[in-house]
Amino acid sequence: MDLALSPAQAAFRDEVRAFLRDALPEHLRHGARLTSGVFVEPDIGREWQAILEARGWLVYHWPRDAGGPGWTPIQRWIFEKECAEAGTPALPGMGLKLVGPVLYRFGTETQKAEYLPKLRNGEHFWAQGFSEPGAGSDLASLRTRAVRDGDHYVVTGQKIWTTQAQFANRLFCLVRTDPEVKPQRGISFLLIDMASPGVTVRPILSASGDHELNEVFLDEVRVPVANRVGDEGQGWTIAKFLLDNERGGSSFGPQLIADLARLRALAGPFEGELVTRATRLALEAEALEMTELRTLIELEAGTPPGPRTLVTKLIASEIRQGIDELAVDAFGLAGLQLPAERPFYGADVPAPVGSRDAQIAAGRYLNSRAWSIFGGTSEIQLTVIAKNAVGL
Amino acid sequence: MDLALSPAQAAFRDEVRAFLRDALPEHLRHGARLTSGVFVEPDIGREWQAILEARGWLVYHWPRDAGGPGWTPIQRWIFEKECAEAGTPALPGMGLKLVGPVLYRFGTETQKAEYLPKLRNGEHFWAQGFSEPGAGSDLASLRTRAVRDGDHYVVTGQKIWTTQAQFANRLFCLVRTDPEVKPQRGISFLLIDMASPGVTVRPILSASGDHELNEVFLDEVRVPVANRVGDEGQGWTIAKFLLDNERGGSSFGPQLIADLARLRALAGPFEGELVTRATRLALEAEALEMTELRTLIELEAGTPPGPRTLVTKLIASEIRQGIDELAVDAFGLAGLQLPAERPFYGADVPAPVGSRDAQIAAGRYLNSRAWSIFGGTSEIQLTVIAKNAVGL
Amino acid sequence: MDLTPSDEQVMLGDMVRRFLADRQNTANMGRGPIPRDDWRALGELGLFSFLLPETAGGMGGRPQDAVIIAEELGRSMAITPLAETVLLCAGLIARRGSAGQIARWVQPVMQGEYILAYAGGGAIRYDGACLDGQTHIVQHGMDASAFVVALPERQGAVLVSAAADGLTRTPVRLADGTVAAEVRFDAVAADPLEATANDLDTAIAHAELATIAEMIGTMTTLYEQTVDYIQQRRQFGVAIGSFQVIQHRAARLFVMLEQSRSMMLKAALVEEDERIRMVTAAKAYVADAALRLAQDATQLHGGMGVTDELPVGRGHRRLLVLSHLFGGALAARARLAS
Amino acid sequence: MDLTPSDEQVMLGDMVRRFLADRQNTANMGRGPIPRDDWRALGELGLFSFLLPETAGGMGGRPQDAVIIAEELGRSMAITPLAETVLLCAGLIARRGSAGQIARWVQPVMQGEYILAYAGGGAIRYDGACLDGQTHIVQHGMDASAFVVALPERQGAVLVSAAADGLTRTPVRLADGTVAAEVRFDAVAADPLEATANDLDTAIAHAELATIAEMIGTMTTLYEQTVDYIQQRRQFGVAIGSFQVIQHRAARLFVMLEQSRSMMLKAALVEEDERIRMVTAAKAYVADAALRLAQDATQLHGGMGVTDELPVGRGHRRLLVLSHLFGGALAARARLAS
Repeated sequence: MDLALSPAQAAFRDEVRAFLRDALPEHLRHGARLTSGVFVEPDIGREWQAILEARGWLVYHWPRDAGGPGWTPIQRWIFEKECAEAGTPALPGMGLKLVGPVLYRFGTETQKAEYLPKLRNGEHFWAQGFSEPGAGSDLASLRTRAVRDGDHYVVTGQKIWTTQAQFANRLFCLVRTDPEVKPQRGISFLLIDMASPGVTVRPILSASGDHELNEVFLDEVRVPVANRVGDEGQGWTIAKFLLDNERGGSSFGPQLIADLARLRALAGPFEGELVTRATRLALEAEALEMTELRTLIELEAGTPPGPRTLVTKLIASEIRQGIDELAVDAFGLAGLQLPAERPFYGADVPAPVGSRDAQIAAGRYLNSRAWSIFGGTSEIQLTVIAKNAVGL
Repeated sequence: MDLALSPAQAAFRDEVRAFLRDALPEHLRHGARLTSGVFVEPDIGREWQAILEARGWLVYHWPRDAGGPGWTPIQRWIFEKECAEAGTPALPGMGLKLVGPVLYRFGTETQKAEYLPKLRNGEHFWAQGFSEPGAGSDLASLRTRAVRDGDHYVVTGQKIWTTQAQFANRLFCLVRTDPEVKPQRGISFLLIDMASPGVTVRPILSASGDHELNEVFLDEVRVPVANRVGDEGQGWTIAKFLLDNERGGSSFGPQLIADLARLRALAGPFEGELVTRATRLALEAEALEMTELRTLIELEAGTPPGPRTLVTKLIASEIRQGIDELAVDAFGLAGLQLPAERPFYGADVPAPVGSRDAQIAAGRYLNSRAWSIFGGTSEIQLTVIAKNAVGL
Repeated sequence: MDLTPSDEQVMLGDMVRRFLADRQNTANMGRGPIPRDDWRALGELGLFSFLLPETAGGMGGRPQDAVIIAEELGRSMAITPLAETVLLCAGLIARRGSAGQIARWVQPVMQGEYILAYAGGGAIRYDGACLDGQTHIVQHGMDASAFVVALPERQGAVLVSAAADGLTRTPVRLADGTVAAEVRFDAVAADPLEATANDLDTAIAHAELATIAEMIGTMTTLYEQTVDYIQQRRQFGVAIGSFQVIQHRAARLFVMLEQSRSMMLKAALVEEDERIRMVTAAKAYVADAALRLAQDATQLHGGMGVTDELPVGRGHRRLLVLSHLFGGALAARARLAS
Repeated sequence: MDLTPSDEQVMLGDMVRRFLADRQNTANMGRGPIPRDDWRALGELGLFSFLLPETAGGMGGRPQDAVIIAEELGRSMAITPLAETVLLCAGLIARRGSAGQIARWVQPVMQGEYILAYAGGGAIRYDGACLDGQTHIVQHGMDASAFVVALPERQGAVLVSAAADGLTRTPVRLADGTVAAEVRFDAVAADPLEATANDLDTAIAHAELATIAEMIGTMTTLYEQTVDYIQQRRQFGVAIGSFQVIQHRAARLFVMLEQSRSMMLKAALVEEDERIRMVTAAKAYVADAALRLAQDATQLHGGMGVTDELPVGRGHRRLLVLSHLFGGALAARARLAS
C-alpha cells in the first residue's frame, strides 16, 4: 500500500503544473472565480477549450483511439487536481463529456468525421434534451415523438431543464420512435440542429437571476435520419452509457478542496461557528477526495470499482452547498448583494461592496441548491446506495 | 395576548416555590441529580411521593373528583416548572400517570377503593405490561392469552421492556381474552399481583449497566376476574386512553431547560464547538417550552389543542440526547467513567474523577438513546406528524 | 396568560390580508419591493400611525401588533421597509426625538410619504456637527428620505436628510430585489438625536422582531406551497407525498415552523426589559430555521424549486436576506453566548 | 499509488482474524478487556514485535500494518491496550530509549508479558530525579507494569515502574469495561527518556491511528449487524429494511463508513512528516462519524439497541471511549483550526 506518486506520475504533475502556470491567462482564472452559475460561461469556456485543444489535452478523458491523450485514471486525476488548484474554468461539458463519448462509441464513421472535430474546436455548442416536463428522473415515460417521414424524422415534443440551450447550436435528444413497444425499447438518440425550423427556446430564470435553464419546444422539427446515433430503439442503451459517463468520470474532491481554500483565503480567518463549519467541510472534502482516489487507484490496477462510486455525487452536493452557504455567512451583509447584470466578471456589473467574491456569494448560494436536484436528486442517490451498496 | 402570570398564578408560583424550598430535602435533590437512568430510583421516588402526598400535591394532574387538587393546566405547568428548577426527583410514573387515571376513569368503586389509596401511599409499585417480543409498537398483534376459568383468568404470555418490574408488586397488563374477534376487540386490561405463582421477571441490562428493563414471563398465572378493569374487550379503548395520557400530560421543556442550565453551571464555561451546541440546545428547549405552553394556554381557555401537541416528544428526545452528549464532551476523559455500582449516589460507588456529575455522564448518555425509541420511536412520531399535522 | 388575539388585532390582520390579497399573487409575490403607491396606501389606512407611540400622534401599537402586520406581509411576500422605516427609525424618533424632529420625519412616515433608513455600520466620524465617512450596506437606502445614522460604538445617533449637501449614495441591489445603498458623507450637517445605545438597541429589537414575523409568514407560505406540491406532484404513479422520506421531511418542516412561531410569540409577548434578549434568541432560532425550511422546500419542489417562477424560489431569496439582517443568526448566537 | 495489501499484510490480517474468531463471538465481544492470556498469546504470535522498530529487535512494521491489526481487533471488539502499550509506549522507548530501557521494558511487551500505560495529563512535577503529583485518567493504568509519563508542557517524558516506591493508583472503570487508573506519585524515582515533544506527538499519532482503525473495525461490525437486523426484523408484515426512511438511514451509514475508511487509509499512508496532521484530521472525522453511526445503529435496532445483550450496545460503549481518547474529535478539530 502506497499513496505517493510514482516518479513518472510526479513528473507528469510537474508538467501539468508548468503548463497551467504558463498557459492559463489571468482573465480566465478571474472569470472562473466569478462564475455564479453551475456551468461555465461560453466565452470563457471556449477560450480555455482552445488552449487545451492546442496542447492536446482537451479530451483528456477520451481513450487514445478516439483522439484522447491516453491518460490513465490517475493521470486524469492529477490533471483535474492541478486544474482545480490553478483555478481553471470548467469546460462546456455537454459536448465533451456527454455527447462526445456517445459519438466515438456509437457513431458512424461519417458522424464521427462530421461532429467530433467541430465539437473539439468549439464550432458546435451542445445542449442535452433528455428531461421532459412531468417526467422527472423517469426516462421511460418520455413523450417527445419522432415520426419517420422518408429520410427524416418529424420530431414534436418538449424538453425542460435544458442547460445553456440559449447558447447551443446543436441538441442531442432522446425521442420516442416507436410508441408500440415496451417504453424503454422505443427510444432513439437524435442530433438536432438548433437552427431547424420548429425549435424554440424559452428561458427559465433561476432564483438567482442567472439564465442557465431553458425549455426547448420541438414543433414538427425535421431531422435527417442520418442524425440518428445508433439503431432505432437503441436510445435507452446509449442514454445509460452517457449517464454512466456523467456520473463516473471526473472527481469532485479536488475542486471542492480548492474552492474552500480560496474562500478561506478571501473571507477568513473565520470566527466562532464558521470555524467549525469550515473545518468540517474541509474534512468531508478531504475524505471525499480520498474516497474518489480509492476508486481511481482500483481502476488504474484494473480492478472493477465497487459500490463506493455511488456515494460521491451525494457528498459532493452537500459539501458544495455547505461551502456556498458558508460564504454567504462569512461575507455578512455584503454577501446579500445580487446584481442583475451577468456575467459577474462583466463590465456592466456595478462595483461591489467588499469584494467581487462577496458580490457573487448570494448567487452562488442560490444556484448551488441545484446540485442536490439535477442529475439524480439526493433522495434518489440514497435509494440507489441503499439498494446497490447496502443491499436492501 | 399576554404571557405574564396573573396575580393569582404568581401567588401560586410563590406558594410552590416556598414549599419546595422547605420540603425538598437535599439528599433527594442530590439523588435526583445523580440518577443515570430514565426512571427515578424507587427509594428516592417513594420518599418524594410521600412528601407530596402529605402536602396534597401528589396527584396534581388528577381531576378534583378523583382526589386531585383541581389545578388548571397552567397551574400544573407552574408546578412542574418550579419542580424542575428546584431539582426534585421524578415520580414513579407507571402508577400515578398511567394506571391511576385508568382506575379513576374505568375502575369499579371497589377497584378504586382498593387500589387508589395504595397507589398514593406507595404500597403498590406498578409496572406496565403492554409490549411483547416481536410486537414493537403494534399493540394489535398482542399474543398474551387470558383464558377464563370460573372467577379467574389464566394468563400465559410474555411481556418485554417492562421498566422497573424488579421493584414492582403490581402489573397492569393487556391480554387477549378473545382470539376470535378482530384483533383490537379481543383485548382486556388486567391488574396482576406480581407475587402470583407463574410470574417471573428476567432483567435486561442496559448498555449503560443500569437495570431498568425486564422481561416478564406469565405462565398460567391465575388472575381474579375482579381484577379486570372495564369490560372484557375494552382493553384497547383503555390502552388508548392511557397512552393519550402518557403523551399529553406533563411538559418536557422546563426540565430540559433546568438540566441544561445545571450542566452549564457544573461543566461550563464552554469553549469552541460546545458553545454553539449549548446555545442551540438552549434555544430549542426554550422554543419547546413555549410550544408546550401554547397548548396549555389553549387548554386553559377551553380550546381543543391542535396537532402541535404531536411534536413535543420528538423534540424533547433530541434535546435530551443533545444535552447528554454535550455533557460527555464537556467532561472530557472524566466523562468516560462508568462505575458498575448503582445507584450513583449510593455508598458503594467509588470516588469520582472530577465530579459525580462527570462520573454519571457516560451512563446518562447511553441511557438517553432510549428516549427516541420507547413510547413510540422518533420515526413513528414523524409519520404521525406527517399524517395528522401536515395532512399527508 | 392568553394567546387569543384581541378583536382589534383580528381586524388589523384581516385588513392587511385583504389589502394584500388584491395586490399580491403567486406570480408577483417576492419579486421586489411593493409599489410605492401600495406603501403609501398602507400608510393612509393608518397602519403605521397605529404602530407608533401616542407621544408622536400614533396609537401606541405594541410589538404583538407589529408582529401581526409583519407576518401578513411575509405571508404574501410583500417586501416593504416596515421594520426599518416605521419600527426602527420612526419609532426611535417618536420616542426620543424633539417635537421638531417628530414633525419633520415621523408625520410623513405615518402617511406613507417618507421612507427612512437606518445606517448602523461602516466608517463614520462625527464632530458634533458634521458627518464624514461611509456607511456599510443600508437597506432601502436608495428610497430613503432620511437616515438615522448610528454613531461609532453606538454613542447615540444623528438624523441626516437624504437631500443634504455632501451626501451621495451608490445603489446596491440585494438578493430579494430591494435596492440598498452605500451612503457617503462629506462634511454633511447632521441633526443629533437624544438616543442612548440602549434606545438604539430597543428600537433595533422592535424592528428585528418584525423581520422575524415576516420570516414566519414567508416560511408558512413556503410550507403550504410545498405541502400542496408534494400532494399534487406524481412520480412512478403516485403522489410524492406518499413516500415515507418525503413525509418525514414535511413533518420536520411542520416542527420547525411551530417551534419558530413559539419563539416569535415569546419575543413579542415578554416584558419590555426582556425584549432585547428574547428577540436575539428568536432571531438566532428563526433565522436558522428559515433557511433550513427554504432549502428543504426547494429540494422538495425539485427543479421548479430553484427557478424564479414559483414563490418558493423567491421566498428563499427573501428569507436569505431577512435571516441575515442585523447580523443574522450567527451574531445573535454569539451575543447569547457572551 | 497502490491500495492492494501486500501478501504479508493479508497474512497478518488473516492471522489476527483467525485468532480472534476462536475467542470472540457476539455474546462476549466488547464486554471488557480480552483475557490477559489472549494478550500474551498475541505477543507470542509475534504480533507486537512485528510492529516495533528493528532497532529494538522488532520487525519494523509500519503504520499501515498496525492499522490492519487494529481494524481486526475493532471488528471483533477485542478490547486490548495495543495502541497505548505497543505503539505509544513501547514504540517510543524502542525509538528513543537507551539499550537498558529497551531491554527492561520493550522486550517483555513484545512477549505480551507487560502492559505499559501512558500518562499524558494531570498535575505532575519533576525535579530531574523524582516525580510528584497526580495523573489524570490513565487508560489500562491498573494493569500496567510501567508508565510513560509526559512531563509538563510535554518537555520530554520519564519512565516509572508501577512497583516503584511512592506510587499509588486508584482504579477508574470506564464505559467500555476497561479499568483505568489515577496514579499518584510521592517522590517517585523516575527514569528519564530522551524524547522531545515531537517524539511524543509522533508516538501518540501512531497510537491514535490504531484507535481510529479500531473504530473503523467496530463501525463495520455495527453496520453489518444493523443491516442484518433490518433485513430480518419485520413490522406490519414486512422487513423494516423495506421502509424508505430506514433505507436512506442505512445508506447514510454506508456513506459515513466509506468516508471514514478513506480518512483512516490516508492517515496510514501519508509520508511520516504529514502523519501528525493527517491523524488529527482522521480523528476529527472518524470519532464523530463513529458516534453518529453507533447512535443510528442503536436507533435502527429499536429497544434491543439500548441493551447490553447485542454487540450494538457494547460497540456503542467502546466507540464512546475510543472516540474520546487523546482529546477526542473536539480537540482534534480545534488543533486543525489553529
